[in-house]
Amino acid sequence: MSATPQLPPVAKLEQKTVIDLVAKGKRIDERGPESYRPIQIQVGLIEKANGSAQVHLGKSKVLAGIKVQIGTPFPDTPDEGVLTVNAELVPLASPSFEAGPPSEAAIELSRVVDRGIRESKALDMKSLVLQKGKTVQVVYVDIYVLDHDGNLIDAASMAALAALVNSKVSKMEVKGDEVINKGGHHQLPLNNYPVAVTFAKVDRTIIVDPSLEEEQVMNARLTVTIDKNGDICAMQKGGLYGFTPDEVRKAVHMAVGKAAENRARIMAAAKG
Amino acid sequence: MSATPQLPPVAKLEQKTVIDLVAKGKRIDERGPESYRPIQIQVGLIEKANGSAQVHLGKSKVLAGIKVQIGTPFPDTPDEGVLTVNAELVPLASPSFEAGPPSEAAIELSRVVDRGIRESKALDMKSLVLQKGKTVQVVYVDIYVLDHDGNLIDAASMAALAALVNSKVSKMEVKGDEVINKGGHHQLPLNNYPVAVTFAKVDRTIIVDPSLEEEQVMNARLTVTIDKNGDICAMQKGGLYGFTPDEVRKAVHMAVGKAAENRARIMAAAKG
Amino acid sequence: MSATPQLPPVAKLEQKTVIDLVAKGKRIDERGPESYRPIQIQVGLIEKANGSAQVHLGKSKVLAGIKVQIGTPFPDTPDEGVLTVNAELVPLASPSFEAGPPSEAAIELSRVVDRGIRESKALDMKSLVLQKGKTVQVVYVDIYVLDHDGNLIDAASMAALAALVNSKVSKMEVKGDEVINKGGHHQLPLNNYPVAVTFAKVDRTIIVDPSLEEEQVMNARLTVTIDKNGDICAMQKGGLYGFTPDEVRKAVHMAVGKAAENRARIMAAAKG
Amino acid sequence: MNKLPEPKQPEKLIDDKGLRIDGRRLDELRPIKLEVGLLDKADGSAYIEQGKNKILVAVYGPREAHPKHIAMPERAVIRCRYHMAPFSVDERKNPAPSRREMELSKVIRESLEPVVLTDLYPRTTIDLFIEVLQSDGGSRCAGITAASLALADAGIPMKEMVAACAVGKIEGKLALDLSDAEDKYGEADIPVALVPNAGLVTLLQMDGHLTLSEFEQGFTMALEACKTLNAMQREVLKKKYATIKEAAEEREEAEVVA
Amino acid sequence: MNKLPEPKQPEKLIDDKGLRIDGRRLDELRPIKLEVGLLDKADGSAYIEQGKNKILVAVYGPREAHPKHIAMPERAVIRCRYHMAPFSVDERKNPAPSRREMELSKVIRESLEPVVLTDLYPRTTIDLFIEVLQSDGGSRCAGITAASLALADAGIPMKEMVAACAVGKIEGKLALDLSDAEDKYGEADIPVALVPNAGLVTLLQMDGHLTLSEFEQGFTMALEACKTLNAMQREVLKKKYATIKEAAEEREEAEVVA
Amino acid sequence: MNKLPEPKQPEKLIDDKGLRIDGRRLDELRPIKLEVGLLDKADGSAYIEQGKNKILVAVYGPREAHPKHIAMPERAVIRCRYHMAPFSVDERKNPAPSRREMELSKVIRESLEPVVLTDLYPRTTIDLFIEVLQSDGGSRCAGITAASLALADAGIPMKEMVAACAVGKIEGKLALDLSDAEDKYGEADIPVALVPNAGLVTLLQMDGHLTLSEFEQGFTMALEACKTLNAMQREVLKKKYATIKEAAEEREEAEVVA
Repeated sequence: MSATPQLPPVAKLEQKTVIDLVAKGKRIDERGPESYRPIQIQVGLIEKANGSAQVHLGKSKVLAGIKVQIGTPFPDTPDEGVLTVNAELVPLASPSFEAGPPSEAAIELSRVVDRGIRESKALDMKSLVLQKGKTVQVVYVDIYVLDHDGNLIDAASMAALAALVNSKVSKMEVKGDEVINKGGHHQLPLNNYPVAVTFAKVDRTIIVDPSLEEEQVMNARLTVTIDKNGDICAMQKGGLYGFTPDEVRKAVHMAVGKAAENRARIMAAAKG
Repeated sequence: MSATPQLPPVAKLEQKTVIDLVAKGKRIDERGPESYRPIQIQVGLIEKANGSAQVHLGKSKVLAGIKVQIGTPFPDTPDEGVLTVNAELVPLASPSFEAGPPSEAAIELSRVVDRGIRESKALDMKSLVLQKGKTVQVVYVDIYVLDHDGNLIDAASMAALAALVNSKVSKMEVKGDEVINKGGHHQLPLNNYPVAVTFAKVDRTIIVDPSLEEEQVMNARLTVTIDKNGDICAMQKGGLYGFTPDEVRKAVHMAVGKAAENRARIMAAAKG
Repeated sequence: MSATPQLPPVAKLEQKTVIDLVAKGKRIDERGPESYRPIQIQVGLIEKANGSAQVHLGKSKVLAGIKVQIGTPFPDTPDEGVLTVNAELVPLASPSFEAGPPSEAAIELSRVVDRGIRESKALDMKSLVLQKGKTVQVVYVDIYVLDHDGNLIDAASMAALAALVNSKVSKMEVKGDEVINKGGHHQLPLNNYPVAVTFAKVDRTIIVDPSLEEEQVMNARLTVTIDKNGDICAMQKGGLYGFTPDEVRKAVHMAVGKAAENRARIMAAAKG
Repeated sequence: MNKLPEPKQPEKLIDDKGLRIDGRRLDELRPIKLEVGLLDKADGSAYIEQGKNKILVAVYGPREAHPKHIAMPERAVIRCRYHMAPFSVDERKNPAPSRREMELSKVIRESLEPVVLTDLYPRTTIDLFIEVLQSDGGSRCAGITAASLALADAGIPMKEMVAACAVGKIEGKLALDLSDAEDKYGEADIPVALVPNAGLVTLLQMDGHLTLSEFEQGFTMALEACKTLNAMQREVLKKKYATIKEAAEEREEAEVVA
Repeated sequence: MNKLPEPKQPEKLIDDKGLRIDGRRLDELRPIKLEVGLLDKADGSAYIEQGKNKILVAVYGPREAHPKHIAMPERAVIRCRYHMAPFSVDERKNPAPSRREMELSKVIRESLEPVVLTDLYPRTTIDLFIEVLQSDGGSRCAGITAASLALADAGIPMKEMVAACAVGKIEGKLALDLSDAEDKYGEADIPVALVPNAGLVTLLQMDGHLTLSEFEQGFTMALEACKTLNAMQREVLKKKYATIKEAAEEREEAEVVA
Repeated sequence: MNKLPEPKQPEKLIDDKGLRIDGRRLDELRPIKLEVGLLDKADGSAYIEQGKNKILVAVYGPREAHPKHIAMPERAVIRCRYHMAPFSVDERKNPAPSRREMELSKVIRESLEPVVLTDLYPRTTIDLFIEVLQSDGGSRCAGITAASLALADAGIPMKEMVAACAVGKIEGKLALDLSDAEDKYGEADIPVALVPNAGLVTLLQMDGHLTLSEFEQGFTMALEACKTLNAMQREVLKKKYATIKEAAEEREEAEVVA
């Protein structure tokens, strides 16, 4: 069951400061309403993964790792590989995270990142088939949150994309009953590069890339995931209140530019 | 672990009223001790199921749905299909039901309905085999309790039987490695029509079809499942106290007639 | 998460008595520091198991049962059978055990026993293969604690070994797609006979085979598992404090003799 | 081999006359049936049929929070469970909650939170149980529409009711209220919930592919449909209270006669 | 292919002399061994062998309810776990509780509730752990018979002890106390528990096929067998107290001598 | 067929010059990198690279025990979770905790309990989260080494820091600090944790085959390595405090100037 979340007690005064600043077009960390925090992207940190990337979004830190395994296709898509996106909100990252099965926040995070990749057709699913209906590559995208200072969706979405771009997989084929290495490596075949851009509504103002302090006072959250053509491939509204239709429209338009900027950062970092 | 259940606090006065009435051969809803509440049976409500039926037993409402899937037989019965009966006591149906894995009440309910079907050999298990030892039809009978006003066993048993009678399954066969439709439909092959009849002992009186108010004051409960020949195929005693041997004998004899009446209702409704 | 355990409140006075006695080179049950409690071993009690043994170590009672089933090998060891050791701390055995999934104590117990068997290469894993990469025997060693009066590791280790020695398995082979009995039985092929010896440090004294009362006041615990050649095959330190290097060395040396004594007892009992 | 033979993909989702596989126009809602107050034990209940969707919603509460530590001192906690019956979909669904059901429970709860006057009932819970008996695309939206009615039926004070509807893209065209097959073989789906008078969008998700102008157009279609649905919701409640009033008047008359 | 070769089905369950595969007559119980007080840590314990069934029962309590919210202000809560060891059956049983074990835990608890004087120990629990070390048909009944003894051994006040026994139908004939093979290849099984002096049936289940007159006859056989088992139970307790008394007298004598 | 082609077993673990596959001598530690204070939200944190191990540790606490019943009236409860990221090993690891992770969480906690002054913080918990981002043999020891630093970084009062290192046997020879491949194809592994000044061994496990004299020799090697690691730990803290002091002095100077 999903229940109204119990937010950590934030000092009322601090809360008011955050809101008042936003109302004046300012922010507590001195950014403008439409600015991201500093973004750092590092790829290839996890040598045992088929791809990996760490994103620092301000003080938020997210690590994504790709593992490619061998498995069977789903019965209704015998000519496609399998993509699994999983997010772990490990208790190392925040006093509000608990050990145990994925919380609804972790599930929402993984599903929003998953939709971005899947719906933009970023990963060429057909190329993952080794033997139709029988043997396919299973691509695991595991998102590991290491420090939670807000806007995990954008950090995770960037880390996942950078890790995919960073990927290196042995060339394989099926011989008889076995999967064997053909020799050589290739990148996972990517056709698109989706980037999530998240907005928060604080008081009556729309800001981009909310920090944790801002998330704790926001009315609602809207993520718009934009593909390489500037089209929308996923959206997700969250939070206890709503947006006016015009706020939605404004956010969607703003997302296109922000996504392009962040995509450029990812590509630069991932290709080294 | 099974623990003495915590019953909801029923006002002592109300409790006494229910008991006193039964002691006088009357009941709080003006039925006689040997009368069922009004029974309504509707079949075919769930088009996506292979069979479905909704039973209103007084204010109790139970929906049963049949799904036929393809699977493998159990290793020790390679020449039989698989029957799985599952009951969900969803929290929508009662303030006393909770979300989560099946409670012991849900497990008992499903197992008593299962035993009636299985032990009366109602479903022809051998006819479900598509390829001996390899491919069989798996028949899921899912019981969904929608409103709990007592005597769920009888309501569920009737709903399950009506849904089986209502069933419509594509004709299938195995060709090479695949299951294909041969075209056409058939009813699941039924050889028997078991009906559960439940008695409660309130004070020292045996009544049939206890309502929730009666269940909350009953000493014990006895279900007798009767097959189409008037023979017994399953029994289950429940509750914190017991029955005298003579009370058991009386209930068993009474069950035969009640089962026949309810079976006639089911067949009429299911065949439409 | 592993948490500092909440020990049952042992009367301070009683605690002091246990410690004072050990400090004087004595023990509450009148043993010497280097003596085991009386050991009784009975094999073959569970006819339905492929092997079984019950060990009484003082008032501690542990039952081990072997089941041999058919399964598939792990992909990375296609030419080996499978060994699974599992320990259940059922709530029947102690007021401190709870029903539910295995506690960390149960997991540690099973893993220490497992390591003794596996690392000493006691069980000939290759001989369990019926068809390389496809069909192997899976040996389950299930440890059932019936009465917990301390030092479960040694009792479980002895019971597991005695049950393996007591084992009797049908001779099998694979014909076509089926496993069939060739007729006759054999013992599981054993190449080694590991025995665990556990020490506790109470105050500053090392004692062997701690009883429950001693475990409740001990600083730390050290298990040394010795193989038939007097070599070490497994070790495990437990408890909230530590050992000096010299205490460790002393325990390791003492373990060799104790293991030999207990191994002789097991072999005598198991071979009958 | 653990699957039934699949139903075939329809050859076309839109025919030459611009009609969809179920005969609807692109901007047409499926037939909708709304009922309230069907369940005996729940404090409030509602039922919706929208196309082949059949969804039952129960509300329990405001009631004492259990376990106690989930209570909030200054407001009621809203809890929501979106759950699918095993027989509600083509392939039997395991009754344990899936990740999808957990996500939908969250976004549905969030779509309703803004209208419920939770501060009237501190330390309590208001529990919403949405049982999808049959699913046919758009079940989260239909669930929200019905849940608002169930809350009203339970007498939970609300600012107004929330209505929800999805718009999608099939064969390159925007289409209202996608059915299962349209969702499966279509190109995009945007579920939207609207609080009509406040003009607040409280559910908004999307998956697939949409240009900005397609989104703009589709979003507007969805908002209009939400308003239509909201009118239906109000109609149902009006009818209910009329019935109650009638019954009361008849009772009064009867008393006068007596 | 994940199964051992199956043991063969016996050709006949009843031979020409009317004897069963283990040589018993139709109305004969299997050999029974009862012991009490074997466990050190439990407050009470008992052990039963009935045929190849080997079942150990421990009782803990009355003890403080934990967690507290399960306590009842006016009576003790009885908790019961029927559990099978992984090696107790032909094919290894997963140690996690199965649906069957959960149902049996419930009906066993309900069979014992009526005799325990729970109102003497409000706010406590009395916990019963039934561990089936080897199972051979009729383990729920043997478990009840042993559990009553364990309760007595723990000094829990009871009105009297409950005894249980099953009767079944094999090859068309009623037979007492079915073994595993008889249960598997037979036609019906009726486990019954009786509170002998009160004349109360507190466990009654049945599966298979029985005419009414077969039921009537079998039910009576089972009730009689319960009475026989109850006499055995009482004998065991008598012997236990005799031993205790003897030991006490010896001690007294020794003291006098000293 | 659900596995990738396996990496090949190295032909030799020790070459003709007595060097190991990564070029180390038998008594040589892998390159080690230690950092503290990298995480923003944690009360203390540390990071270790030891060979290809990459391990991040966070400490939260002392903080209020939650749920309350786990609190102890006379001391802080230490809780510890050793957990591996799914991508940390060759074959993807399911994120649910394995039995191995549960055992390691216990022995790591027990290795640190003796040095923490838990009696200063009754009724609280001190929580240690060890996340193995990449695993390369010896991760439990590296985790302990880093955890001590994270506790220091969190300002938790300790008697001293614990350091840990494993020694193993490969191709019949004792070798310090086994890598993954050496552990897999070697003959024994002995993880050891030492409280250096107190001279207390607080972690000691072993699996494989060792004669008594091999154990004696290897154990001594491991203890020496723990002392080396402890010096590194102290160095890192010294550097941290130097940096803090410098920053403070600069601030002071700046203030003087201003």
